[in-house]
Amino acid sequence: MGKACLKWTMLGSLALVFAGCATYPDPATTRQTAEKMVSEDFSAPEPTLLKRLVQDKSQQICSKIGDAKLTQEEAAEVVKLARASIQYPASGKLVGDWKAGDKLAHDGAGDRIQGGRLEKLKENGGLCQNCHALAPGEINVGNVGPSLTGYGLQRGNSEAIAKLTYERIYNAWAYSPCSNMPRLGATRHLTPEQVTHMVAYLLDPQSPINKR
Amino acid sequence: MNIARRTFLKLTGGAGALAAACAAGLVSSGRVLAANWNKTGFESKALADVMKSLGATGATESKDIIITAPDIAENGAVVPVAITSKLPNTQQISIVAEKNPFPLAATFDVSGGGEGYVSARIKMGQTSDVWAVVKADGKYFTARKEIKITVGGCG
Amino acid sequence: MPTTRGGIAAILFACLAAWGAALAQSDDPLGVGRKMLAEDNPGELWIEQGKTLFYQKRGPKNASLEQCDFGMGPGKLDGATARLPRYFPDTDRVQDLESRLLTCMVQLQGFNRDDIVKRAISPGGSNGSDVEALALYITSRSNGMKMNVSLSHQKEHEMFKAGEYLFFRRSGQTDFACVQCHGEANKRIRLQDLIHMTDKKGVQEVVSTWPAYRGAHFVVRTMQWRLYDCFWQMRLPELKYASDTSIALTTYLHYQGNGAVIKVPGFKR
Amino acid sequence: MAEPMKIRATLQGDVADVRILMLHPMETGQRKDSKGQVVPMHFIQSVVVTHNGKTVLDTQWSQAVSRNPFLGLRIKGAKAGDKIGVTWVDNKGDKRTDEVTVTPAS
Repeated sequence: MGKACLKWTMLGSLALVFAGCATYPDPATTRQTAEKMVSEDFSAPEPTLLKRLVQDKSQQICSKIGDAKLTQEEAAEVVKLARASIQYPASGKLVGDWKAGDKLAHDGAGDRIQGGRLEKLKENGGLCQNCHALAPGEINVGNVGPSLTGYGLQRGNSEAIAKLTYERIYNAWAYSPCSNMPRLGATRHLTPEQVTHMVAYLLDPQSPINKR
Repeated sequence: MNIARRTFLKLTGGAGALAAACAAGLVSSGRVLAANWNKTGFESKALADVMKSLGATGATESKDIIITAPDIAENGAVVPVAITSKLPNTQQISIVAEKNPFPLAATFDVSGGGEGYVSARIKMGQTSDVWAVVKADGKYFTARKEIKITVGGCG
Repeated sequence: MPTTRGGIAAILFACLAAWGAALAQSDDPLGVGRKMLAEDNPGELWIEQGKTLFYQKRGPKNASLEQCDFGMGPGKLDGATARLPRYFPDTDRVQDLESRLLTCMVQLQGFNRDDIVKRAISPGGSNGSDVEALALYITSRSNGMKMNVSLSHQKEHEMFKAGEYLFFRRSGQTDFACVQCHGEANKRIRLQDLIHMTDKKGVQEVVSTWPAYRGAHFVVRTMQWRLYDCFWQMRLPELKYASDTSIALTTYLHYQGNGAVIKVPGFKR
Repeated sequence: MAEPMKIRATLQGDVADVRILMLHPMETGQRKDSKGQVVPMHFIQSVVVTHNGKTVLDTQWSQAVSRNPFLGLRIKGAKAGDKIGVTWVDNKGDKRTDEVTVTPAS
């Protein structure tokens, strides 16, 4: 019996409960119903774009309803899949151009679909500004994610830090399974080269993010 | 370029249009303008010229003028500005956005029982001081307040 | 370079200074403007338009919408939106306001569904669409009333549960579900406040303020647009107007928002 | 076509608080529509507010006033039932006049 029915029972109207109350479908049925909706209710200029709606294994695990927690096994699997997803730039250089990274960090565009058209730009924006505080004094920044102000000042710019930073941007779930942070490299939203620019933006002492 | 800005640009037709819209010329309109419309003032590009057109050159700052407006406007296309003048016999109130390509946005002539209060909404292309220019008892007074713009709005 | 205590303090100071600069002039640098804009909401200009459209004889069948049943009986609008979405026996579907409106415009007035849907979400900076004005007018007839959505029908239950599932369903290249942005208090995307929808008060704010005047678009927007636009930002394909996915999410939100006092049009930045 | 304004005039003591919303594009003449066509300049230039027929506010606007404009003002010496008239004229010569009566504060 569903929550609404229980409430009604408490109101004391048993007849109403039995006459009017339906039972909630079980989770498997709900999943089936909802997945059918998803498969029918979206349109795209090219059929391949509809594949964006299909969940990968990690996304399935990370779609816990309500306050449900990840099990240790699930968390371990997400981390494992994430680690396996990480690709490094062909050059092997993990630290790119901080100026390019600065621009990317403030760019929220690319790859959206509207009016039957795909927003195909030269490159996708990095989306950082939407959720993270960036350079000191910037007002138009979000706070869904932690502040990145002074990121390099706190951590330095050693090779180990560069690698960690690269991996966290490429696939955040390798370190924080199912966090809100998009797996920007792993989902192909950004290229490995773009990720290196973001690394530079975060770590370079000259980057505005590390200015006081 | 951020997302909100993009949405806005969709409405204005691109970055070029945003800049161009801010620089919209009134001169070439060829339309009939209302007789008492302060053409010179509305076409002035510099604060000093606006003040001159209003006859307000050398106006003094006054604490009796209160500008009610946000410190940060979320949308430069709609920036609410209210001006209250406690100066006796307030006759005219103008709203001037200093860094707009054409700073003079509006002039309000108060008469009869009209109080020294007006509220309106203006477009602002960028962060700027907004001036209230008030004529009271034949003299000119000013107040100003900076309004930060995160998404420009000269559409 | 090892991080020293001094370094941390400096960073903290830098962060505080940045915020301080933004906050120095008042406690809420955005609040003044929001309040001023919401007090005098241009969205109200569309209520009369919606009313005219509702009672006008229109469409191939030259009929008004007076016989449209939003769940309280034909033409009974007072409080009707407060109970939507709900199950309608004639269509054997759970429908939200916009999908029900479509049903009536097609059945009573003879309009072509695809034509209405194509125009339902108006271009920004336009005079708005018929559906937007109608949805606002009809919802305004529930102003001051409490949201009171029921799940007594089996299909309403199913919609609610599907909506809940979808609210938490992550997909696409941003890995977003609704909850990634709307699952915590006091969060913002850039400067825009994100409503905390897994919280009663938050979800009540959502369900009581649509349709709303969208300041940056200069037109009235409905819940259908709100959902469509979220999926757009999530980089997902385009949500079909009045689709079951949209109705499921609306059912999920509206039911949880029960008790909220409806006050439309809302004002969104 | 000029749409009706939404005017509220509420008495607070002997002052009428007047709030006016207008439906108008306030086009700058530089904006392009979705087809890339320039939308011609079209904006309200003047709004005159009267109290029982007597002008209390005479405004001049530029295109820097926002789309769907709002105007708020206060009028001294008003009482319930007084007539508040508002007329706007735009650069194309379109105009619109609406009138309301002052209502006591609720």
